Amino acid sequence: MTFYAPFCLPFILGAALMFLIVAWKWGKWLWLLPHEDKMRILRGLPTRRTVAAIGEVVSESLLHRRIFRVNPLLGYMHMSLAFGWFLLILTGWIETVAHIGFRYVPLQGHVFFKYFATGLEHKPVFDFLMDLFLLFVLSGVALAWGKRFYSRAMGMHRTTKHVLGDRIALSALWFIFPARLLAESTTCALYGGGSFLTGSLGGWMAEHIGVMPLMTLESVAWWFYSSCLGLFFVALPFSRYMHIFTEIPLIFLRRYGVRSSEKESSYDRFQVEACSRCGICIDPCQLQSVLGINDVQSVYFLRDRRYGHLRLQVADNCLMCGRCVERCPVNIDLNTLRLNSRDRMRNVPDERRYGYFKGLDRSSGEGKVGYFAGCMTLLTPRTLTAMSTIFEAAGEEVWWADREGGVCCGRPLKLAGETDSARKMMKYNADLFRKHGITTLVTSCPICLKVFREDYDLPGVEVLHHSEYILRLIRAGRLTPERGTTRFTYHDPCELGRGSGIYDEPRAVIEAVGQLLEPASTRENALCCGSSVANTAISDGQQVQIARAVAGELEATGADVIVTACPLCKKAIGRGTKGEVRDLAEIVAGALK
Amino acid sequence: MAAIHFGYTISKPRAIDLDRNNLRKSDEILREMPELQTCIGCGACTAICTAGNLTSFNFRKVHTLVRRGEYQGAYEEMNKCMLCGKCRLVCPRGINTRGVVMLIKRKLGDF
Amino acid sequence: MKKRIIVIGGGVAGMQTALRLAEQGVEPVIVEKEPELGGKLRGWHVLFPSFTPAEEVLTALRRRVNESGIEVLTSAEVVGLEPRSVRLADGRELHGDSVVVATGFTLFDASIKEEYGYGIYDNVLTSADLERMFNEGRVARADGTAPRRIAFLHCVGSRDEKVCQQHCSKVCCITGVKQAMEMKKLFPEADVFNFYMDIRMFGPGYEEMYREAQQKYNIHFVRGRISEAAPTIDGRVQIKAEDTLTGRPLRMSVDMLVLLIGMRANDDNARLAEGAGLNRASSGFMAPRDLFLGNVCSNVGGIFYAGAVTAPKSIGETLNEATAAADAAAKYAEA
Amino acid sequence: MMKRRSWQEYQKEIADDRYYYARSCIRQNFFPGSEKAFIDILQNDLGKELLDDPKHSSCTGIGYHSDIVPLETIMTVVARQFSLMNEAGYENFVTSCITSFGIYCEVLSTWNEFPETEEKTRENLLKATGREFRKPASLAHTSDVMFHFRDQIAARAKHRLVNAVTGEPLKVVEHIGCHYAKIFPKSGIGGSEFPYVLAGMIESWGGEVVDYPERRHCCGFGFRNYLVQANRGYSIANSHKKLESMAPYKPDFIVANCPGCAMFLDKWQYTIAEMEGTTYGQNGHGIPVLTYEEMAGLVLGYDPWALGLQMHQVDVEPLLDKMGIEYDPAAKYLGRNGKYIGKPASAVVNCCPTDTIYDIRE
Repeated sequence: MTFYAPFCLPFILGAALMFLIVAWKWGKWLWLLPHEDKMRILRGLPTRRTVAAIGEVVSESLLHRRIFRVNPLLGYMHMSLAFGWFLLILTGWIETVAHIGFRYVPLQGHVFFKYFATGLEHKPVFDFLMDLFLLFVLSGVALAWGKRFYSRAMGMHRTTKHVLGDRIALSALWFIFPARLLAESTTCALYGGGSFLTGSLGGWMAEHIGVMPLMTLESVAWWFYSSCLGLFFVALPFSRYMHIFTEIPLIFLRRYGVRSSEKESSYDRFQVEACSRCGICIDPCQLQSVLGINDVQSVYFLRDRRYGHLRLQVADNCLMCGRCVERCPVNIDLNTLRLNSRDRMRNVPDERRYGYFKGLDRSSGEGKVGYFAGCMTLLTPRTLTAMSTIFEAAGEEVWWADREGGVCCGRPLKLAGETDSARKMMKYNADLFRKHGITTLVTSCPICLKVFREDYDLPGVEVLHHSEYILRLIRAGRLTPERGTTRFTYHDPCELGRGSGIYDEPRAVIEAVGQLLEPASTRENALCCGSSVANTAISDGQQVQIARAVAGELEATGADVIVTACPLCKKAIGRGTKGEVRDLAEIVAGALK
Repeated sequence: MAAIHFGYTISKPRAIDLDRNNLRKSDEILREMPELQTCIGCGACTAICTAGNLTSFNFRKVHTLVRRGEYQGAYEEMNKCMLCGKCRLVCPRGINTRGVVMLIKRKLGDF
Repeated sequence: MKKRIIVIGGGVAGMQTALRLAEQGVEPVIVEKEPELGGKLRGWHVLFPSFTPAEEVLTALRRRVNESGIEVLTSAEVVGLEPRSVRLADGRELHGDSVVVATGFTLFDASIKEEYGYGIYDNVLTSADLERMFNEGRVARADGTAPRRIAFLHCVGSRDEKVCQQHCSKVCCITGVKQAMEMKKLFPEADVFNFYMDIRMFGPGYEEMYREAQQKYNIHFVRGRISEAAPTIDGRVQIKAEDTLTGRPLRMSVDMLVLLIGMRANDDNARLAEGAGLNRASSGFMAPRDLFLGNVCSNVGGIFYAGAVTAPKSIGETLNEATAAADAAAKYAEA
Repeated sequence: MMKRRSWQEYQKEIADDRYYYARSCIRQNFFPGSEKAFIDILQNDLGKELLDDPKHSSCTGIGYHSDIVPLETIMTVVARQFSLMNEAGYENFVTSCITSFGIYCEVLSTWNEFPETEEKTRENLLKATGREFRKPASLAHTSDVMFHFRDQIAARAKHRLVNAVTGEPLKVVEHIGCHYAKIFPKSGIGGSEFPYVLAGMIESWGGEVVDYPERRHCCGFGFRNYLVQANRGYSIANSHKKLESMAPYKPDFIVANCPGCAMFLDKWQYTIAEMEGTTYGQNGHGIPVLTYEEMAGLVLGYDPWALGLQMHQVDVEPLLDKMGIEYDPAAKYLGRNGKYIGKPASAVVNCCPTDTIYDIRE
């Protein structure tokens, strides 16, 4: 039995080309990985991480668990396409084995088995299963069509605007399964077999169409099916469908501990090309929902970066609030990728820069606990005074790092992409902290907190956000705030919540002084205040618009006071509301006897 | 030339000469950031400036000079900025000052 | 019998006073020294901040004066006044029950600030000249070409001890902004620079307009007073100033230098005041009885003030004040 | 030149005869023929009476502007000059120097505004010298006097400020000393913005005044700016700015009414040539600089070397040729006794092909 017919050619060529290109890409990316990343992979391979990665591949690449969490219908759509097609391939392979045993069958033999197996005895179980899975996939295709017209049904207000290449691949994909249905049905019409789908349609065709036209139709249908597959495969490595294959190695590499950093690396390619441009990141973006900016979201950023036409205006225009990161079904490290793009576009190492830091020390006081107010806190003196009150009430000896003005923590500059220069600030501050021998570093600015924890080399120094520190004081009985009847609502600062995973401590502190009311979007889903230092593109007016939207949601809780734990959020939200906005420290200090 | 050393040279004029200065980059900057033109020179940015409290960095003056086509040294001056963003919070005209710093550096540093 | 009130001056203030008086059932008579009504508003192009054509306001006022049958004496110069009478240059004497002085102001003569070369160099003009050019629809340099670089200088004849004008003329700042925008509309490719000492945006919508001029029209505002103007070999004007915000001298050549001339007190204020025993402010403008409850009254009963005769004012303020002055004068006459 | 006649608003009374002449301290060195020419023109050509009093002294203005001589002292010195004038029976004070002119104006004005200072000065003068004084009936700069007689001089002119070949008027840059009218605009003919004192002479004698952007700018002397070597770069920068500004108008010569200005505009051309390699004027031979007395002398047909024109850094021969003035090239550097007096370095410094350097033999 031969497994070749002329119509297979498009498929064979397409598949060959696709496998070659994908292999070339993977090979190149892996080869270019930094040495330590390669070692991580080697060390990780024989561990349980590999097993976990396989599990994740099944649950994410095939079942699309994370998309189900966004919207069940959307999840089903993605699953039906991916898992359905996988089942078709798998069952098709088993079917081949069932028919002719374990012997070499070329790829097209498996894929077009129905065409070649007309002379073989029918196995109705497989016919049924194959029809069932085809129906499963077709239902996904139908939903995908439907999504084009009415995305809201799947919980998406906006979908991705696709480029031409993606549209071609998408069209090919949409036609693959209807074409397969048609091809298999015509074969069934001529040679019998098939189940409720192909069998029934084939029977209907046999009744209504003559043999000769049917034979022509069969030839055309298989050619069409093969061509769709071929076209899709050729387009795949160059289109968004590259994600189908890329997500798999990404999952493994991630499990082995490979990470993106502030400098671009080969690993970024895996992340960038693992983006399916599903567009789930568009809806949570406040630049889109509040300001109507719709060409800078992660999906477009990754697309532009992948195709090498990323502009600074796009890279810059992001709050880096992390709302899209929370939703990304592929778990792409979107903020870091954006950061290292900015680094590539803007970082200019300059040895002489910040020469003025030399010998600078404006700190005051003495103590094992250091307090770093941060630039922005100096603009919210109430927070500063409150912290002073709290330290005094707790009897803490404090070293004030920057009350008289100091050097910025470096995160704003880092977020702007000038990472090398930011390192100078980090080094300066770290040296300052070491020089004064502190063991605990408290800051009331989440921006500073994040950079202290992630980028500073501070062995022997525990870095705490003031929310953590205050909670610790309360729990230790060193602070005894009086619980009142005030109703508070809490705004999660991006850098504190999503950025540093601190959600519970501020809430516990608020509960200690009053009643806490949660806004509609909270914790991981909390909104960004809009004044993020990561964004240098939007205007002041646009910042206020976002602040108003956020304040609106906070006011809707009916709380008396809006509480936050970031000086920048406080300033921003204050511009969006007429109500009272307080820092966590202020309400605690106010509740002290 | 200068066969004789006189012990002094012709002082360079301090005047901003708008007939000689090439305003192309200044125009580009203002086209990208038209709000910069609304600066009323209040100096709040400079007063609050983290870097300005440690050095002679004067953001208001530097960007004003850049707008007049005096680019000499502006890039180096702007490099004193730590981009902390306090200035943006105090600007009464709502100018995206951090954006201005980066824009001027990009235009004058040619990257 | 109807009371009769003499309104000296047939500009915006005078016309509005007379209209209000007529409305109140008093018989006004307008005494205007020019051959026609309108005062300084004649020849003005559009009004800040709404770009309303001056002609629109002027025509409406004149039509209403005409329709109300108000008696108007034109080409009649007042040489003396008393609470119940006014003496004209031709010897005639008018009698009434009270007098409203609405003689307005005199435009500062820019040639006094000779360092700016007005009347000496081509392409140095005043804001009033520019309005006239706008009206004639021909704004160009002396040789007929379009200006590529235009400078406006604020405070010419205002806030300047050197020409004995210490007061602020109030409306020139916004006029400078307005004219700069008009020029930019006419010549979008031109660079427009406004040299100012302070920008005083005192009215509603003015600050917004200033901002629009900066952000939307890209008009450069340079804080510094031009010290001198000189001709260049190609018929342009070289100006020098200090860019005070950078602390550096600044020089440039411009195709057109527009001097925003201020308002000064009329020369005959002194004579009229002396004759009638009226008080004048140090600026030479008439001094109202007080600045709050009697700001349309003079220190002499029966003599009232409307409009810019007491201080520089905008058209809107003048119209309001004219109404108030008319009411006060009518009340006095009825009493 | 001046399209409108705004300068006419600034006029002043200038005496017609009987002048008490106060010399400049420094002019004798730079332009030694100028003051002599003034005296000759007034006495011989115009038949006026003028006293060149050997007893009068420096006004000490340079010391005053250099913060060495205090105000009280200079007032007393000025008072002494007036006293000498009274003694000689004159009452029209004319001064050759712009700095002095400014000083006299300033002192008289101070006495006028603050009479107690005049009283104090009388006291001081009496104590120091036993003298008393009366203020002059009129005070004028000698350029005012020359301006006053410009038409009489024009009537006697042997040469006019026109190109003898083409008949075109010569283009003349006039430079007025800052202290002439910038301190007291009313003290100068034409005021400070559009001074007419030199322009009037130029126009009367056939020339054309060039109005260039930096016309009002200081020559750069500025006392402290020149006197202290460290500040000289600033001094020369001002002359440089003026020369750069006037160069496009291709002036035939510069005329100044201030001792320092004429010197700086002349000598700095040489220094700039040495420093920058830039020379101004036709073919790069420099722009000749004359004092108004020299200009008047040439117009009246005085011998250029008798006027002291050989003492200029920038050669004046091209100008003489343009005006069609006869001169003996061989006699240029011979003194009145016929001996060689030395020669200044050329203002043309290695910066242009030698064939474009003006050859006086042609």
